[in-house]
Amino acid sequence: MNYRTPTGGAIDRNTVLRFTFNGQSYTGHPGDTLASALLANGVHEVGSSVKLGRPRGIVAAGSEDPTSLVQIEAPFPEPMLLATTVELYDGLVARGLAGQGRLANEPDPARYDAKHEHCDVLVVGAGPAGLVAALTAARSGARVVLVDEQNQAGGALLGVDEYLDDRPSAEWVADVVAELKSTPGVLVLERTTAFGMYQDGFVLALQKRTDHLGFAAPASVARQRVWRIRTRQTVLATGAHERPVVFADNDRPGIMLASSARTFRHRYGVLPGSRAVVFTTNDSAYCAAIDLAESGVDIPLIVDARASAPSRLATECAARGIEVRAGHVVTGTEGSGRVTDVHVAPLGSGHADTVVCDTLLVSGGWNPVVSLFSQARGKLRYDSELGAFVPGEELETVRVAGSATGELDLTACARQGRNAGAAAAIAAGFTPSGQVPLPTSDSRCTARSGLVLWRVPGAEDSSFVDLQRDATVSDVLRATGAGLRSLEHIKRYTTIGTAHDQGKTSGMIAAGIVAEALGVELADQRPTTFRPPYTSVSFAALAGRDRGELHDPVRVTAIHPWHVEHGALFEDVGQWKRPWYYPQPGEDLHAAVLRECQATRESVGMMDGSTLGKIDLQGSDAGKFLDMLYTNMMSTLKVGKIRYGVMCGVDGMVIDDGTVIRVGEERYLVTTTTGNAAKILDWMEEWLQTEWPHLDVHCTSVTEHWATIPLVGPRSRDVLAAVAPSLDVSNEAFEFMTWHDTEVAGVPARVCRISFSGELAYEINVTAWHGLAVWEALMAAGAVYGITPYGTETMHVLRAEKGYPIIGQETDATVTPQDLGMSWAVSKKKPDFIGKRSFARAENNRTDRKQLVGLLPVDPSVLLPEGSQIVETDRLPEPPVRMLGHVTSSYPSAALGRTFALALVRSGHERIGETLYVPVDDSLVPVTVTDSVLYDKEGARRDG
Amino acid sequence: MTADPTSPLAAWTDRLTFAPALIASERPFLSQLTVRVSDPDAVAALGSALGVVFPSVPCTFTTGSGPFGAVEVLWLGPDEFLVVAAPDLQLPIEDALRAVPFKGSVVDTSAQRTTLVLEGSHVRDVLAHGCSVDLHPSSAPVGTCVQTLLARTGIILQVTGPDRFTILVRSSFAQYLAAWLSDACVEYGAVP
Amino acid sequence: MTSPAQPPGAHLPEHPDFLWENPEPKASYDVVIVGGGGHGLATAYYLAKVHGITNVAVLEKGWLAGGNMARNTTIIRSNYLWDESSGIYEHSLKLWEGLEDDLGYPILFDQRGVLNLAHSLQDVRDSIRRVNANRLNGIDAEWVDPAGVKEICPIVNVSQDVRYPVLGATYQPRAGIAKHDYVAWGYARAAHAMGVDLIQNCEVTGLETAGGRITAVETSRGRIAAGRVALCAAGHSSVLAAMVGLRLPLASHPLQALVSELLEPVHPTVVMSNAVHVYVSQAHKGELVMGAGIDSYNGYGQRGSFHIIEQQMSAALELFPVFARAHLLRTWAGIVDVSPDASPIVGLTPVGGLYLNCGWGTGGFKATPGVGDCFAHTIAHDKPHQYNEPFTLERFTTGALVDEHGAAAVAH
Amino acid sequence: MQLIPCPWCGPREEAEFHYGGQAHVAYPDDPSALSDEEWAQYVFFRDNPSGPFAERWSHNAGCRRWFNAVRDTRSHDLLAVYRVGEPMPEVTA
Repeated sequence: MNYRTPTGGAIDRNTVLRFTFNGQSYTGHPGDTLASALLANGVHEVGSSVKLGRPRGIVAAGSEDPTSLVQIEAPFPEPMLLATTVELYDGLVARGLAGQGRLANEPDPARYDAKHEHCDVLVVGAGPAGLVAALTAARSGARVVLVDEQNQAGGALLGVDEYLDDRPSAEWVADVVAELKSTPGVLVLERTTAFGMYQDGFVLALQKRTDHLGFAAPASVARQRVWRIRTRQTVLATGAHERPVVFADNDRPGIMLASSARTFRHRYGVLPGSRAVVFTTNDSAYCAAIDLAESGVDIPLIVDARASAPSRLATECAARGIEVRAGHVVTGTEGSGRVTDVHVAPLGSGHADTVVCDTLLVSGGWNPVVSLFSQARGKLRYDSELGAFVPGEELETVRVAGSATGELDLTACARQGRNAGAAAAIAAGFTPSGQVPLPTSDSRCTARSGLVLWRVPGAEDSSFVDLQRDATVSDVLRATGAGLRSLEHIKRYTTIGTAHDQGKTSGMIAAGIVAEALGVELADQRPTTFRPPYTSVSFAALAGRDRGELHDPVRVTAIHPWHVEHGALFEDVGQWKRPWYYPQPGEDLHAAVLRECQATRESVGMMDGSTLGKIDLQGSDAGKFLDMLYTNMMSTLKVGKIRYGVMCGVDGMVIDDGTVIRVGEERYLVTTTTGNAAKILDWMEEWLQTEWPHLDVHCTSVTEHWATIPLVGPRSRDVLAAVAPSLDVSNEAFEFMTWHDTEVAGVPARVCRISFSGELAYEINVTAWHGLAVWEALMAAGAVYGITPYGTETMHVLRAEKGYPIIGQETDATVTPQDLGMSWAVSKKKPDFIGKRSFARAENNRTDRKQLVGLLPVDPSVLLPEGSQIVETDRLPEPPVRMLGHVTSSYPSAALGRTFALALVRSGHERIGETLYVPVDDSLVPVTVTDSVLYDKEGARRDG
Repeated sequence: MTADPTSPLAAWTDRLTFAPALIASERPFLSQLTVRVSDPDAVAALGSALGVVFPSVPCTFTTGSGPFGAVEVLWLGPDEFLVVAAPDLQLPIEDALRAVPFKGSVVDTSAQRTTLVLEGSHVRDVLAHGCSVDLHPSSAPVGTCVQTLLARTGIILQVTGPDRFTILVRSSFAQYLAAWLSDACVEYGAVP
Repeated sequence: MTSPAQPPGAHLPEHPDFLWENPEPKASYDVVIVGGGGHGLATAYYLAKVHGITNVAVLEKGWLAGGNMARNTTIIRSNYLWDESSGIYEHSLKLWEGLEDDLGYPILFDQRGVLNLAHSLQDVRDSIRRVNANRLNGIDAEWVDPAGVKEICPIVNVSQDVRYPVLGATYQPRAGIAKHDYVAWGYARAAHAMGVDLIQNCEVTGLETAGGRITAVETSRGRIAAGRVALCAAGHSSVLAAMVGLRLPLASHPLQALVSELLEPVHPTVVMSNAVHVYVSQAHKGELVMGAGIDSYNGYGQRGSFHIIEQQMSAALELFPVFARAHLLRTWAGIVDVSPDASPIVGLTPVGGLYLNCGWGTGGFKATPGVGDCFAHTIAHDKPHQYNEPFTLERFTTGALVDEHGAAAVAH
Repeated sequence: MQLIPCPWCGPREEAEFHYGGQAHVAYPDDPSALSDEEWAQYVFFRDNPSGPFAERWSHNAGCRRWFNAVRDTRSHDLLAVYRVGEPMPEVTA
């Protein structure tokens, strides 16, 4: 059967769209929603309820609908959308849901993005109040953004056939929108729902940009966009939702809100059924009844809970053959799927009549949409006449206009919009020019609030308060009976208001029913908190474009292209990609690293050290400042020299290490670990700016200005000599822990003679621009020695053989310099430095602290897994087992011809020579504790 | 044997035209010096040495011309400025600045950041996808210079013309920024 | 209508599913517990059950379990690094395993396991270190490679071609989730049944001492004398302690979480990733429950910044591409009090008879039974239980910290 | 996301800032003269009020300057910002 009216509605009747629902093929028109198209085809039953499996239909026409949950299957699976908000397109495939949606198995091909927008006045809602507010603000010259969740402006006007100022309301709307869109500085966003309101005028809105295009959606356009709107002033013209009344079996398909039926009629040219009973507590449903009757729907009866019906409207109804029964209520319904009969009885008690119908329209009054106002921390007040919470105060930057305030008269709503728009413009520093004329409506229904009626007494088990959660009046009474007294507890006990619709139509009723059950006044109750988002938002929209390669910046050095070209595998170190090792064909990690280590120890290797943090310090107090930051003395360093240093936090735990180069009398260059570069610069600035602003020191990051290339191994001197002909590389002229400015490969370079491997080594620094070319020049110059590029893994092995710790690997925020065996780097002379005082605490002076030692597996071929724990006995007792520490680093060593490890071990320094045990899988591996320096203990190799 | 320089966006040279959204171009190898100074007399003297008045208003930049040709000075903080000039002038400019006696610091940071010029009718739209600062001409007129975030990287953003911006970005983030711009421009008709 | 003298609902008949009464506070109790969240209720329960101390009031300024208990993501696990933490969290997990029977109340405790993902080589080392420590402490733990991750949770993207590939994970099979409200109600019901008074809408406004000992609490419903007072008001511990001049090493921060709509089961376990700051499970009804890192600043406002949620979503989609078209339904924030070493403070205070239980940061929910038991012991004996002995306030002076940042960086 | 008024750059989004905890906690003149308890107070113990709180922020992604703010920790509203070295202004929460 076709329920499409012959005329009317904002649909394109000349175009037919085909779609599939629950496996059946149907047609509709552009302008339809899935819901209106289903209704046009006579389909009321959409899905079934989550707990009881009862059939469920379409209750409302918009985003407040509590029941019409559907799963989109094509073009791409999307769960849990409301049929009332899905715009119809050709080829749509959908099905009704039983409360749970299904996620796609395949990746979502759509694009998503976000955009920042700034304005003076944001207006939320393009109904009469919002349109007038926006126009008033726009005419003042303010930057205005108007957002509305529908695909066209008009708000409540879209669902009625009223005339404004003697012409169709759509014309009035079109004029206002046209002026807004042609005013510079005004942005009108359709299909855009403001879903969250935060501090300082921050409003988030989701725009659905291509969903309505279905298969024709262009792939290059972001499907959905999160607008991050920052506004000075906001006008909330968010309207009101009609609410139902709860009665027995109030959940059958065919039971619909009265105003929604009217919307389906006027906006979509769809009739809800052929014979409709109307149940109301107020005047507005009369208009629905009259409209539908005029459209050919048989309306046998209006059931008005009020003691007397409005006489003028009752007369109009009588003229159309509609009976009005005042003082009556609907007490129940029948029907195996869709409603077939309703029971009508006098309010209170009395004989129930049964009326045959296929549709029951219900109106229990109006709930102003106050979600955003509440999110903005506006206080709400219970309006007993309306039976709803309304904005209870004005906020400095947030105004409310229209039916969101509880006002129901169109001209009054528009006036509120005008006032709010003007006030917002003034508050934002603009002067409204003239007054936007207020439209007058020819509506039959004078808007008056009616009787506040939450529920009709009856079968509590089938009187549904929250249709989506299948929560009934019984559930509420069970909760109050269990001793629960707060609305929050009852909400949690019954789950009312927590479903997909977040209680848009049920929340107020639930509060009313609870208050009745508890015998308290709603005016004394705090409404339950409104939390963002107002309507659901896809995860992908929130993630936006921070996906895939843009998820987090990949930081690369100037030499990176070479590493890629030469087959390096990379390690993530913070955001950096660092070469991990350079496997040759057939090599795994161990083979490659053994080769890289061997080449470096025996001839020459080099690595890209550009990621090291580098900070330039200048000023007369730079030395004094560094003396406070490092545990050792830096101010005594001579110009031209380099010193290794350790930094601690105030708690005395090691936070970083690196080298300090004295560049000039009042200038130093310090290096930090790769991961801590930003943190250490911040750390320095924090102390300088907040604690010691009197110090004359300035810090500047030069991390990326310099490319840094450690050139390592006995032949490094030869390679350097080849590329730096003007530099005297002899041991006498260029001592360990000194630096020289020179030219390398023809470009200015600073060469430091430092070593993190124990070998003769140089660190070559050139501007990042020259990094790649200098690297290639070194490769060329070193070719004769078989120069070998190596990655972080080889670097780790080489330093571990020398017992040098890696901050973050050997340390974990519980390790002091003394624990690392670095008492030599802790000044005894300095009166103070950061962390010093903490060394005197009881815990720091325990003799059984964990200390860094070497471990040699008794079987030299056994490689201990890093992270292994260490125990004292060769047999494991029952848990908990006493653990002495753990393996921090572990490698096979080409130089040692065996495996070895570094470990933090309780009383480690005293245990050197002892045998301990490392549980690995099901066995205990015996290990010998040694000094942490395992290679070239005498340091003979560093001079080459 | 002289090593040729490579700019951070060398690999993007032919790919920075995001028409019709905007045209981007790298201006590599500019001379850049970070100057830390707070004494107003010293600030004035440093400006005189370069022929440019240092910006006194936060979040602005100034331009001038002197012994080193056209020079821009960007306000980075209450005692921090970035001097930007044509390539290969960093050493003489550093010398000129050091010739002024003042308490503070001068650091050659030329390779620390690279420079991208963005022009086109959609340039504000594209930037608004990742930048929370209001770039409307009434809020950010020509001469504005802000340090802020663009998507997930820090930038220095200069408004240099009606629809023209200059972005300075840390060298290691430059490729991320280029990829991000390329992706953002797709919306406005650019072919990635 | 009821008369104003009667509390709301006083006229109602007792219901078969009765949970608890709403009595007027008495003038005096042996023990007053400040804070009617999970910890306060559990403490009252074990005081009554284990120690026979039933003249106890739990004071709650709002509604029972309406603070962090109502706002958490209900992850339960005990795979912490240090012995001290393992002790109390494993004690707690063992109690969870018998809790439904113990309380005679369904709590939907579901041991579906937890995966803690590793994304860097150092994550891998730290993870293996923790697995080994867990095993030696008698806690179930294993290291699984990316293929193993995929087997346990097929929707995790274990491709190595992503920004931060999954390099493996630790897996604790006995970990899981429970229904937070039911846990609170179960404790409340059982405590009430043993004679504990649960007093809602009763805000503590002052703490009274005499001779260095606690004597009473001042409340919005009058003075209540107390032999002992136990503070269990996570989030607000500093404010309460300040009432007796006690300063705590705590900062209260917003911690946000969110849920999706109901979805068919896709996620059989719990996945946490410190590196990309997200943790996810799918609740019994089908909603995805997710949390993020804490907001950076101190805040009592029970709201956080939305960019935290956005970042969390981009991280979540990298790990779980199938979530793209799931929808965010509701967001909220709790207030967690964070200590310098990310471990709790549970024990005695310089004020006689005043006991402190705070600083749980993001770990409070999972500890509920364990700390309830240990804290009850501490109160009953005026001496810490062995499992909370390391978690003294004095450790910040001696330096004997229990640094769990590695385990708690993201939480939970 | 809050707007935080940097004393130099003006209001910027919170994501550009780094939080620094309680303000006006001075590094002790002579840490070695402090008892363990006093030192622990400096290192670990902080005020944590529900209400106005003087705290430190750094405009990390902007001018990199540290400054102080008084913020109401209940509403998160910033009541005042002031530069390092300036006294805490009077505020009404």
